[in-house]
Amino acid sequence: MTNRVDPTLMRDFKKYGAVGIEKCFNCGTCTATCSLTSNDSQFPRRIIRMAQLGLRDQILGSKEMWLCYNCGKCSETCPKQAEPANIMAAARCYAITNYDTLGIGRLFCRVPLVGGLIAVLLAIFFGAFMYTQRETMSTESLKLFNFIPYEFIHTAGIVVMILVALASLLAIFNMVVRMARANDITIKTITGGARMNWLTAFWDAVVVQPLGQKRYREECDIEENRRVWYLSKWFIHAATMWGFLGLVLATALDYLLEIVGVKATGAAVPIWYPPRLIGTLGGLLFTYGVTVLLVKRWRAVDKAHSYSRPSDWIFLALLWFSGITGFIVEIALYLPRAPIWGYWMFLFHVSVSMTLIFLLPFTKFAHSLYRVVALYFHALKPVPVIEPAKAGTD
Amino acid sequence: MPENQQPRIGVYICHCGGNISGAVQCESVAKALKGLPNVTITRTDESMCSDAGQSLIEKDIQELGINRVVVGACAPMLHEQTFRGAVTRAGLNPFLYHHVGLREQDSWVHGHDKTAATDKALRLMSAGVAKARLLQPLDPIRLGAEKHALVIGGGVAGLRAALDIARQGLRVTLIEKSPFLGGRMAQLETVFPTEEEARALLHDLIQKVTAHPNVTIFMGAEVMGVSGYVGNFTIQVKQHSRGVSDDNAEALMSACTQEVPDPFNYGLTKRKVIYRPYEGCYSSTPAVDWDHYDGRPFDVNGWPIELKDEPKSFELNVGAVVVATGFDPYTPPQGEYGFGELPQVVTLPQLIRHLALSKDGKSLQWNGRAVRDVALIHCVGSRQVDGVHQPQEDGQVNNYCSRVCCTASLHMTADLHKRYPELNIYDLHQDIRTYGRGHEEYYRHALEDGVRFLRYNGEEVPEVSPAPQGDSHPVLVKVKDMLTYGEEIEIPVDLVVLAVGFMPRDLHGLDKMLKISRGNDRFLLEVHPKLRPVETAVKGVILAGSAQGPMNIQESLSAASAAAAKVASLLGRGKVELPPFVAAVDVEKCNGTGACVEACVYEGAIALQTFNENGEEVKRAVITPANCVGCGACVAVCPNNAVNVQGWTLAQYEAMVEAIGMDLPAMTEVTA
Amino acid sequence: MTTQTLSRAELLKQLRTTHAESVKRAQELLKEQKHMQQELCAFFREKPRTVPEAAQATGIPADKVLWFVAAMKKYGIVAEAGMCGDYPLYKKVEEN
Amino acid sequence: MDDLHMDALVIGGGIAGMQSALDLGDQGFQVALVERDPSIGGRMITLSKVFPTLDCCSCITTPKMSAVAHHPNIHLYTYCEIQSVQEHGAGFDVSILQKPRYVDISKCTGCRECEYECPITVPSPFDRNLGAYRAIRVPFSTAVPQKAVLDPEYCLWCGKCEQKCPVEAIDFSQQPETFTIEADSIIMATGFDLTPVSTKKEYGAGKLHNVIDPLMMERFLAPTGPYGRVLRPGDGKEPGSIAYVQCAGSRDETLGITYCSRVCCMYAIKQAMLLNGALPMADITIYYMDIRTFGKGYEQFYQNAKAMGVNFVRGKVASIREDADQNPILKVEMTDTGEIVEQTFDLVVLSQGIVPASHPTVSLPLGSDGFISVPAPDSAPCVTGRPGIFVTGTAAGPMDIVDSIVSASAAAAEASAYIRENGSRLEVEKEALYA
Repeated sequence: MTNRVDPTLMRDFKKYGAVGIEKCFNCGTCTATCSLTSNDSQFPRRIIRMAQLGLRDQILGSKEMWLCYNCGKCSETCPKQAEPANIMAAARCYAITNYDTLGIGRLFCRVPLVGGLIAVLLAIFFGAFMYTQRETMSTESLKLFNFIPYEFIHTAGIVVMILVALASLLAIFNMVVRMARANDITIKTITGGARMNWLTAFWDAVVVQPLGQKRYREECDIEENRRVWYLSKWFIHAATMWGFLGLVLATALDYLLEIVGVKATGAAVPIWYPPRLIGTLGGLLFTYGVTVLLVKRWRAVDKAHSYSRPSDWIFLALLWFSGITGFIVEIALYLPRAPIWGYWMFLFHVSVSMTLIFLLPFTKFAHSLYRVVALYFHALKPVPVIEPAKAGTD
Repeated sequence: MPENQQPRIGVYICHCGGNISGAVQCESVAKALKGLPNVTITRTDESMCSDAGQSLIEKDIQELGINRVVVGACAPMLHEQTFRGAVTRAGLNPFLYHHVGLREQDSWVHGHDKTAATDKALRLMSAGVAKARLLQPLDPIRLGAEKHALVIGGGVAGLRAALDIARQGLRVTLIEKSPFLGGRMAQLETVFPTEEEARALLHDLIQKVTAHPNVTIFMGAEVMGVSGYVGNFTIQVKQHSRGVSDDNAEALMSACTQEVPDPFNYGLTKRKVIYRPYEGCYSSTPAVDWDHYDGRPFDVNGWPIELKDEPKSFELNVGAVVVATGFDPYTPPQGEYGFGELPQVVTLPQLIRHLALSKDGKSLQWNGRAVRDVALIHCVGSRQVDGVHQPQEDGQVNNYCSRVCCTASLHMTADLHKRYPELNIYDLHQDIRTYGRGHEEYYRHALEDGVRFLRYNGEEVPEVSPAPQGDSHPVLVKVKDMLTYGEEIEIPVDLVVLAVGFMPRDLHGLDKMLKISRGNDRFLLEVHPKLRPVETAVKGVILAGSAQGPMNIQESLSAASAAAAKVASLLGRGKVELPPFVAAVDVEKCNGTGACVEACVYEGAIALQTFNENGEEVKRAVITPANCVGCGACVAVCPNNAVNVQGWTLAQYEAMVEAIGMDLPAMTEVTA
Repeated sequence: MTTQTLSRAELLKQLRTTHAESVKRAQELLKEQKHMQQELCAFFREKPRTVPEAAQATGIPADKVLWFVAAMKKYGIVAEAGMCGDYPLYKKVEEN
Repeated sequence: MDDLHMDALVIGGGIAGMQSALDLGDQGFQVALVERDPSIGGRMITLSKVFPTLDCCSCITTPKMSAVAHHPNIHLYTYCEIQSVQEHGAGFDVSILQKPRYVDISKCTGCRECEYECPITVPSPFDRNLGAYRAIRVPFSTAVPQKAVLDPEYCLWCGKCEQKCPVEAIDFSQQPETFTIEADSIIMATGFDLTPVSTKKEYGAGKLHNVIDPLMMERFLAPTGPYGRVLRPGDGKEPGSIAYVQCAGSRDETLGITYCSRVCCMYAIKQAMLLNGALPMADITIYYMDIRTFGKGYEQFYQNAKAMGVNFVRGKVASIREDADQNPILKVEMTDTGEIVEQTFDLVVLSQGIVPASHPTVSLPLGSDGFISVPAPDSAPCVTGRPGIFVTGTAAGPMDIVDSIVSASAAAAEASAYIRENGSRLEVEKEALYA
């Protein structure tokens, strides 16, 4: 494979916020400092080098950028203060833009004003659309689903989900094709090659790493991870993610119970009722995580948070609003008298959450998809053929 | 005088900080030497040349009545003078000292065999002792010195040396081969790290030099012959005619039609054979390029005027010579990185001139095309590897680093970026060597300006070839980039710039005339990089600037000022001392055969003179010590053994040879 | 000059007072060094030993032992006596 | 005391200062050479051998020290600090503090009886504190002047030395004394310090036992070094594997030092070659970013080291930690291949760079790098921002010995021209200089 330089990429990269990329003189400190990199997947320097020379295909086909958890250690030790962690974040932004062929992702990364506007308009659209279906606002108790029928929300949600799933699949397909090309994987190597650890890789890519945050927890040897657990970097991230998943699970359970006829959506339940318990705990974790993340970015507490591009803010804002509004609704639900603002807050909550989900493949949120795919590729190894031990070794 | 007494020899063996003691058992040698006749004391020391070591010798001379001293240490070139100084301080004649080179002649070459090294040390030392027994006090040759120095070369180093010598109150003559002053510096635009205008600095310097009452300048002049010695050199100079005068210059210049490639612009442009290299040059009077002028007359207002070079020859008497002859940029052979084959390949000096000539324009133009992508290749003509690069005429490759090119290249990329911000620049290097004060800043700027750096391995140099038909760019550079894990990277470009190194200059025999030597790198050689960094082995001949090796302007200036300091120390007192190791005739033995005169190759060193001996006219050889170099040619041919080189007499040699061959009783004991 | 009028003993006493702080530090150091010298000399007198062996036997950190051994070697109290693997051996020089 | 009017005052008795003083003295000028330490010789006298000729360092330095000491025109003031420098007409009034040696140097013979007698052993900065001497001592074997000096920081004032001294040179009554020298010109040759690594926590911040600075290695390699051989300071082991970490303190913005220190590549290669001789079985690896062997004969020196088997690996060392046996472990990306390696060594040398030495009280404009500013390097490389004051050697930025010596002669040329053009001597006297 010939590698032809492309001088435009580095300039392009800077538009994704790679502020220091040109400063790098390739000393390798960042890569050697990183506790997550390995000889099978070297970063950040490899990514930086590809960007410096403009090797687009190699960047878009790399899984390395998704293995980074943005701990910021590389940026702290960089002798040229080239901000490698930030360059990695820019690379992810660049990849999100390029995997999404619809061009919406590009707006969020490159034209954040338009991106932000889209998010707001979309939320307004969802809100307005649901408002057209409104019914009554009961004042004696907060009957949210009398205000907007849950059937309607469910249907709208499902439609959004399907659209998101389609867009996500398309983007993932793009990513997989590029990754396969860059790593010389063809249908033939998959079918005719050595046996692969398909299942273990899946387990690792879905459960061990993202859910268990194993490497973030155990290997990121940074100051913050040595602090008390609830302030450690990995926990904040995990709290956000677990919280979010908890909320999704609670909603899904609620819906499931409705379908199987155990409990009607919106029926008042005690706090220990499983879906509600999961939802409340998830919401707490989620709000805590997102709030800490926002504060860190706002205060630029460390190297990893000292450069925030607008797309970071849009994503965090969507997360935070959907989390905090959910909580306010929860509070409103248990107030002795149903406040009118509870309904508005509910409407707000549903619109923001739908926007968040709807924009998943186009915003920074997409990392949750790509990271899993990349982790899968990373974990995928040929199964070693165990030969029966020969008698009498040399 | 203690010298006339029975010899009392002090023998000292230096460990040389492990250099000698690492191979030679110094203590055993000292012990064995103690038994030799006339040896009063033997000592060893970690470092004889240190103040403590020297004091030891002085003390022994004063307290033990030592009257001959032998030191076994490093090469005599390094510290013979040091010990002569110590001996003198103690009140002994400095030539009652003998130096044995135990390091270069023994420990450094026999480090692997300690027994043999010790044996050899003992033999060398006993030879030294044998010679010391026969040493006689001598007097150095004291001569008046011209308080006048010659500086050869009118570039920045020569100018600076001339100015600094003049400022020390000495007279200076500066001769420059070309008809104009300024040398290579005039061809530059700005200089790093200050970004000042090169010519502004240069003209300031020229102004100071020309205005100084102690300085005389000859342009268009070259050295044709050198004779004499420190303090009293006679230099034959030939100065070419300028060809034109201020009165007729303009008319002749406009009448001149013959054009030749302009070396000032490295052949990028043409100039007339009556020329000024650039506007504002010194001297402002144009000159005729005699090498290229075809001799045809010029038509000035209908009158044919023919110009003729009528060189003047004259002699200068100077006390010292500063060689500031500069360097040449390396010219790649046809085909190296496409040079001379692809029109898109230029050298860095050429590009500097090109940019100077094309001041305007939004984009860089080359070969009739706008340039968007440039590759800059470092180490062209430097850091060459045997078997990879084409050797020079002498069969050697330029294996040295040219020191200046890295910063000069990045200085260039800064300039390019400033003028043409859209340009894409690729820098192909082995190591970036921005070592000097403020130089690393150029590297930082280059990075921040978006210059892409690629690193090649010296044994796999980049490949420059024409791009295939239909490619976006005319030239394709391929490099195995070590920063990209050794992957082959393809760079399509419009221009390739070769950062060429420094080449030692052909001095057309000047080095031979001055009897100075060149090092392995073919640059002029100093005595010792630390002890005497700007002096040559010929006393009174001093180096300044890049004739000695690659240097930037700042370093050339320092070297030139250092040279001036040496000249000032040498000539400031108006007298010099020469070593007394010259031929001496024993008139008792001489019977005037004249064989010695025939054998002598040094003018005026030995001659037959007629004497009246008992009323009889006899011819006897007479030495003029100042002209004798002590080569010994006369000694070898004299049938009567009537000539000897003082301090190195035949008798002394015989004693040394005998001592070396002898098996001392102690020797077997020592080396067993 | 006032100092001339002082006797030698008085002068030293005065110096000890003006440098009270550093003298106290130096006295402590000297005490430690005396102890160290005693222990190490005893250890190296038995047979040639290495620095880590001495450190283990005396409980003094190895780098400190090495520093002191180097000092003792300089002043002729101990001498090198061959190697034991990668470590030089030191022995006590017996006074005549 | 000497005639206290001098043509030039040289501050710093290292190689650059000595060379400047010798060049001025040889031209007949009266020079005062002021040195802060009890002996001249500077950093250079502590080195083992010097590149690229591999001459033993004392072979070059000690004769110069001796020449300075014996020169009729050079007046040596050791163990002196500059207190202030004031313009005075065309020249300067320099106030100098003579620190008490507590030894009368006119009597002391350098016999070292006092040193043998002194009960307290103290770390010797000459050996980078890895070697030892006594509270009263001759600073090192080739010191000039070869005279004892007493360190009041460690002295017990027990008086044993005084009793032992055969020539009654010990003088407890010495007090600091201030004197003034009038000088027409000043040459700053104040030298350098190593770049500090205490802030580089990735490299152990100077706390790891077997991670040393390059000047320590110079002492180990010198025959007069603290151990007389190469041992690691943690436990006295003869190292079987040694690593050099280049740019440890240079070209690193995390330390605020962005410039290249110019000498580290060559001294690392030189030490590697010397180690190859001292410990033929040892593996030596040099981790670097760019090898900067730019001087005359340096590139060949580098190639020779490669041919000798010294291992050169491109990659900046990211971190150093130590294992249970105090063996340092380096982590680095070998950038040629991208391989990330963790390698254990017996001994690691941090190739620390050059920062300006703490200056005496001569107020001079400094460059952004902290070294004395040279406003016009391409026309007057030794001229500072203050007329009559010149700078040479590493006081004007990192420099190797060869360049320092050339620069020292150049500074002497500048100073002598300045003295002739502006000095306070009468015309007659100026002519008499050359008589």
